[in-house]
Amino acid sequence: MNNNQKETKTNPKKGKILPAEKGIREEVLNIFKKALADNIFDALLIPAKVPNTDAYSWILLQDESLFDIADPLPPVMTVQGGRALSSFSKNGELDLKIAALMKPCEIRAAVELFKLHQIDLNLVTLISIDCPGAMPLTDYMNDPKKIGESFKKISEKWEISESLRPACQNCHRFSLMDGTASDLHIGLVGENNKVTLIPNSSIGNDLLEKLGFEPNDSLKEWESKKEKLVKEKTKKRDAFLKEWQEKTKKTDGFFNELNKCINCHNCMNACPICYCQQCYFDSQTINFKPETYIQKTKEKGALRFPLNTMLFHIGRMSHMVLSCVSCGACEDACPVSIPVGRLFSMVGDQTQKEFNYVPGLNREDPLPLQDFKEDEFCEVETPNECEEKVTEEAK
Amino acid sequence: MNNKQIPNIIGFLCNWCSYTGADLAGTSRMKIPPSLKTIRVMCSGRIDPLFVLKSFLKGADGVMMMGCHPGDCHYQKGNYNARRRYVMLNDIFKTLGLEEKRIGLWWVSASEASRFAKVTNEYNEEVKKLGTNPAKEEIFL
Amino acid sequence: MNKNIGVYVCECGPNIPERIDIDKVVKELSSLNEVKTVKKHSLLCSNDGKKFLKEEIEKEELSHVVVAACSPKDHENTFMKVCEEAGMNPYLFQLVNIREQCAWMIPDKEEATSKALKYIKAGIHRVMYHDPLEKKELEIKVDVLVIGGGISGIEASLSLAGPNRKVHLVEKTDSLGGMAGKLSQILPHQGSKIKLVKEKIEQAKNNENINIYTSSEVKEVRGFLGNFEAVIQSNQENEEGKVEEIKAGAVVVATGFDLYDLKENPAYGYGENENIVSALEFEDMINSEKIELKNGKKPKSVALVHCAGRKEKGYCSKVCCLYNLKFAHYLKDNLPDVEVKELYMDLCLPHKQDQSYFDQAKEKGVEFIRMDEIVKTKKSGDKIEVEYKNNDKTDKLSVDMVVIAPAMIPSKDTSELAELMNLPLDKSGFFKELHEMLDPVATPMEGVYITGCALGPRNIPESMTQSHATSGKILSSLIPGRKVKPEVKVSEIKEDLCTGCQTCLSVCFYGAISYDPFKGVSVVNEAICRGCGSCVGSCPSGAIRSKHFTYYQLYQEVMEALR
Amino acid sequence: MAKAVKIKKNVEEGLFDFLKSLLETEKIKGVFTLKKMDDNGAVSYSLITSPDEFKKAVPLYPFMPVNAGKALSSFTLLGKTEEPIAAVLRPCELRAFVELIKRAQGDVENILIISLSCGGVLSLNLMGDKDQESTVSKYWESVKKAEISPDTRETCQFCENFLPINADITVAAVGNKDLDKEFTLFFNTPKGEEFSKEASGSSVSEEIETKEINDFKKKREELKEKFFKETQSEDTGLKSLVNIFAPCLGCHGCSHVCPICYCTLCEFDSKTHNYPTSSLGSDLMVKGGLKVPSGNLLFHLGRMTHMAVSCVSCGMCSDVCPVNIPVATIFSKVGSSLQKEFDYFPGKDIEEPAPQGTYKEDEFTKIGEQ
Repeated sequence: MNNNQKETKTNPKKGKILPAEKGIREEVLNIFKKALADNIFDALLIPAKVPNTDAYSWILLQDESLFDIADPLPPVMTVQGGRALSSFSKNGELDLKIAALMKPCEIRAAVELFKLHQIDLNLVTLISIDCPGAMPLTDYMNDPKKIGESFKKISEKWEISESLRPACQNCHRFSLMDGTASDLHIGLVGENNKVTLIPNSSIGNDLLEKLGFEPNDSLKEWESKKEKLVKEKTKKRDAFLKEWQEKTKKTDGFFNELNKCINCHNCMNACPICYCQQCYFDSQTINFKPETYIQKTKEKGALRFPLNTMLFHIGRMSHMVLSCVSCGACEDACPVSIPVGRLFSMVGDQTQKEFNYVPGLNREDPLPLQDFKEDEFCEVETPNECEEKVTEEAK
Repeated sequence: MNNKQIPNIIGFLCNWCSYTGADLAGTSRMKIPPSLKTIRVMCSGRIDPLFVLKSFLKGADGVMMMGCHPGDCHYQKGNYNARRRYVMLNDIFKTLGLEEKRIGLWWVSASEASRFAKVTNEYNEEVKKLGTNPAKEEIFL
Repeated sequence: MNKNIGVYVCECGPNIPERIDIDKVVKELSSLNEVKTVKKHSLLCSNDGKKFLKEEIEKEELSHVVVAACSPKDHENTFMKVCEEAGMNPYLFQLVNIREQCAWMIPDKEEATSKALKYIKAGIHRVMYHDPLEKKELEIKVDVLVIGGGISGIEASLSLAGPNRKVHLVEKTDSLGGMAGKLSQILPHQGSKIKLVKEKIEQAKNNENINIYTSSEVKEVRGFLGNFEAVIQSNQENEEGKVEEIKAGAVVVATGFDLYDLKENPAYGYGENENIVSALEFEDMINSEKIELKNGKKPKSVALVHCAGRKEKGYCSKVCCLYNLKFAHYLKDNLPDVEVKELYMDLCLPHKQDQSYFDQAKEKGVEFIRMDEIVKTKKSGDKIEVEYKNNDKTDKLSVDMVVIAPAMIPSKDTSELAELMNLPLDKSGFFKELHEMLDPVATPMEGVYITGCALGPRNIPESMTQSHATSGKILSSLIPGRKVKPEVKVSEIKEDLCTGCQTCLSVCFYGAISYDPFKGVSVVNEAICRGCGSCVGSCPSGAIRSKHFTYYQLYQEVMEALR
Repeated sequence: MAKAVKIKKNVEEGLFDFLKSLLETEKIKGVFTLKKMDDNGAVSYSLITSPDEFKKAVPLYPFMPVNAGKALSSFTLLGKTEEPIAAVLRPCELRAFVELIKRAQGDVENILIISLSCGGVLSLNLMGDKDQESTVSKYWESVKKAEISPDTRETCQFCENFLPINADITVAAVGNKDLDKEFTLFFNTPKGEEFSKEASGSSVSEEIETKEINDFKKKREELKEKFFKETQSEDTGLKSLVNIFAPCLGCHGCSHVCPICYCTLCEFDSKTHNYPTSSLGSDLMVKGGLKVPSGNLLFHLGRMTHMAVSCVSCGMCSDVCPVNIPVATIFSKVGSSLQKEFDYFPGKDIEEPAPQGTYKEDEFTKIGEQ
């Protein structure tokens, strides 16, 4: 694993600012064109528009001609990047150098999957990019042209528009964070028509060097603009969290949101963190005889089908919510428009704070449930003992 | 490695009839197209339609399924299952406008070396006419 | 596991180098990371070659071996044995066919070489996914299951049972003897009543090596020569539904025949007049020595109708002519004044004694009348009028009594049993032998034999001969102490992936898969599975794996071929 | 001819009352049907035993939140129900249930099957919509007139098998102009007839197949041809298929909601078809690029080989697709063709084996001999 965390933390960060006369997209692609041509990478994982369709998809790009369809900032998130990356990078050795250009939430997912041994990050250079958000998938599929156009406008202005995906509207982690997630970050929020390259690891540094860029430019302007946007979005996020915490305070509140659920498990299949080959809630472990179901029905008067819908959501939550990166892929994939992304993000926010854990921030942070401290959460034991313990330790 | 080798044909041969027939064709020094790569399975019933699909989607220009003639299956009836599976694949290909000729089924017995030579050569020519399988270079599969 | 793969390319004398550039092959393979060593040899299947291979495996500490040589049909076993002798699991070996399906098929040396390389690379990648399989040996079971307690089944049982061999004889009805047991005399020229069948039944009952199950049915049979499992269900009153599982090394099917239902064709008038009787009913009359009409009088004239059902069924039942002659003799001998008329389509008298028996009947005054078919049989006063057609001419005769000889048809449960045991039937619905002339008692199921009228109409001597033939086949193959090696490359089902839809059960021709209702999954009986893999291709969940032909192993071959 | 009873009530109310009386007289112990979940329009299938909960039942509400055949299969997977229940299913759901029973995934014993001549259901994304109620009443208007409601799902619009097979009791809905005032219940089986006394109405002699029904069928058949044609232009082959499935996320929602996809773990979700990293080099060398995750078409075509021949055209797959791929139309098209080829009508006869598990020696005899 690469790591020169200290170095990047102690030195004030510097980067390389490139002019983007032909537009940001073009310039970003140019950097990768060069990297491929110079054999710095053998292939690049990047979103692309499928020719003759309105659909977007990830491609592993090697042939230069494919840059024509590549798009670093597509209007929709199709497959979550972390999921895409894991689909080919966990089943064996690889003698190719691969770079992946992904949104920060996708990078975070990739880091979580790395911790779960579903992605081999030794094989891949992670490159993150400032993300203006994306449009809801269904909206886009219903009217690709219109939604595509409006996305263009929104993304140029870094507007927190109501027509963005809810997850994106409430996202305060859309840019580089102070951690060891990506190797290189591409800053876009800074000066107009400029692309800022920020190395975030020794690999990132090497990369810039190989590209012939010296990271001497000050990042001040990018940082200040980023901070401003982060603040704005954090405010929006806090409001969202408050609203939804209110909404779900009543016991039924949470479940009522899930009334429409049809058990398709699309949320789980779109979720990058749900990496299981077979979901526990799809397995035969939870089948019972008809009498058991009738007994249950008699107790409550009625039994909802498909069975175990609530068990599925709560259970899935217990499995993955500590690693939830709030990417909203689940909500995008839901055919009955349940705000499942918002629900999970809200619960995730609370539980992650409990463990002081930010999923995907650092590659080194252990997963909360794979780790423990002996002296934490003593309040869940008998409160008296807890107090004693605390006073003892104080001595 | 020669990627441009055209055509590239995969043959799934049942152990008892077709593979033996192919051996006999070799022993009799019959000329068989080098494009054909044979894969031995115990029975044509073992040929999972997914193998055929996967071969096609991975770029095989042609896929040959071969087994014993009906009634002669070493395992009694395996080839009847194979036949149904082929009919199904063929129908799916036709309905979706895929080139159904890229897959085929032939019965070749252990003694029919000349039939083996005939059908493989004929199929080779047919696949040549079809040209390269578009799946070979299709990125978005 | 660290894989030490050795690749050995055999030249097969001049056979392979003629068309394949072996040195090029060896050179290119040597550059592969996966391979520990690559060598060539002039003739690996020779004693010298085998010694070389064994020493190599030991010296290089190989875990996997690929030999590129001839067809696996030729020397797969040879080399697997060498691997075993060298301490390797023989299934971590792959024989790549670069002779028959490469060198000998492709005249162009460059093309042949390139294809050989692909085949060998596929072999290398395949062998990496091989599992070390365990060979098993089962002691052969020498006992025999005989289905059907008629004369054929009894005879087969008697000749098979012995101190070392039990016979399980299963009879559907409550008594042994079958159709032959109902006859008054066995062979017409033996003149007097003899007790042959009864004696045979007694012998069988007294034989301590024959377990007789009457009022019982075989509900399940699975397995192969030397290794059958069967379920016998009792229908006896006090133990109805009781099942017993038995094991056997071979199965004899001797389910006999039934008789054509004369009511199917109203022309015979059967059932409409009490003095129109079937041959079997007439046998009863003979048995009770009471040949009389319903009104208690002796018949003055009797018509014996042959060939009932022949046209309808499309075959000759072979035995009716003789027993009709037997009836004629009996009538003439016991009722001296009786008028006997035999109506026949064709006479079938194939045996050496038959002709004189026929001549004697004629001498006694029996009248033989040729006909094409019976048109009508009806009551006319006290008499019965039989109307028949001969050469487009219709004729009539008038008699007191009509005896009709119905055709032999497959016994009632034949098709059910055929399905149960996966045995083929012929057009008429009788069991079908492997080959009518060359292998007349064997079936496509190794270890299952058929004898007697289950195969079609035949007379008692023929049935006896077949029963003896069946016994001979079984005695020569089921020798006590012999071992069978069940197939190693069988299917297995991963329980947690199986959904229990039982599609695999319906495509398995050996009954090797059963359903475990408690676990809700299908289970393979490895002793019975033959390893064809049909079930694998049928499983939508991908829960079935055929050992040594797994998805991953075959996929390597596909990928290499397409590279 | 089936026994028929005319009930002088609005069809929804009448069926509700009929079921209620079955439940109250304890002739059945539970009703499996649609139930309102909240005031926002969400409905869901439920097994109901208490008459109080039954008040929320809406048996004929035009939504299919899940294929009820699949739901009943999950209920009876481990054996038949000991206590008798009644289940209200749409014809395609009933066909799905029959297909599942064939595969040992369910048991119909002790279940009274009630179905209807079906006008289709509304697309799931209309559930919870603010105009839901008015859309539903518009829907009923077209059912009365035996017209194809434009708000119903595409799959429903071209469904010609809208009369149930194997139902014990059939509600005649399509083409009844007076559906607000009266409707007919057909008791098709002895099992159904046992309950005919509970239907408070007068015996009539009617046939379910009226002229309206036949005309309706014809209209739908025409649409079917049209939709099948439009799915894919004939001459473009692989490329057009690639384009149709290009937006696919690989969520496999289509297979999760498909009643015929009964596998506990789909083969295509299993490790077997994971992309082998080692193939990357050679794939890139040939193609210059690779879709990630790959295996999109293998999944759809592979799933087709597993289930299309038994496809009951219930349309759940299209309804659930988050990227609007017309999955159901494509699968239905392939399914129809396969079903014709194997002379198989999915869901018709419980005793008839599914085509994958059987064969005839004398079929397709020309194949393989050329």
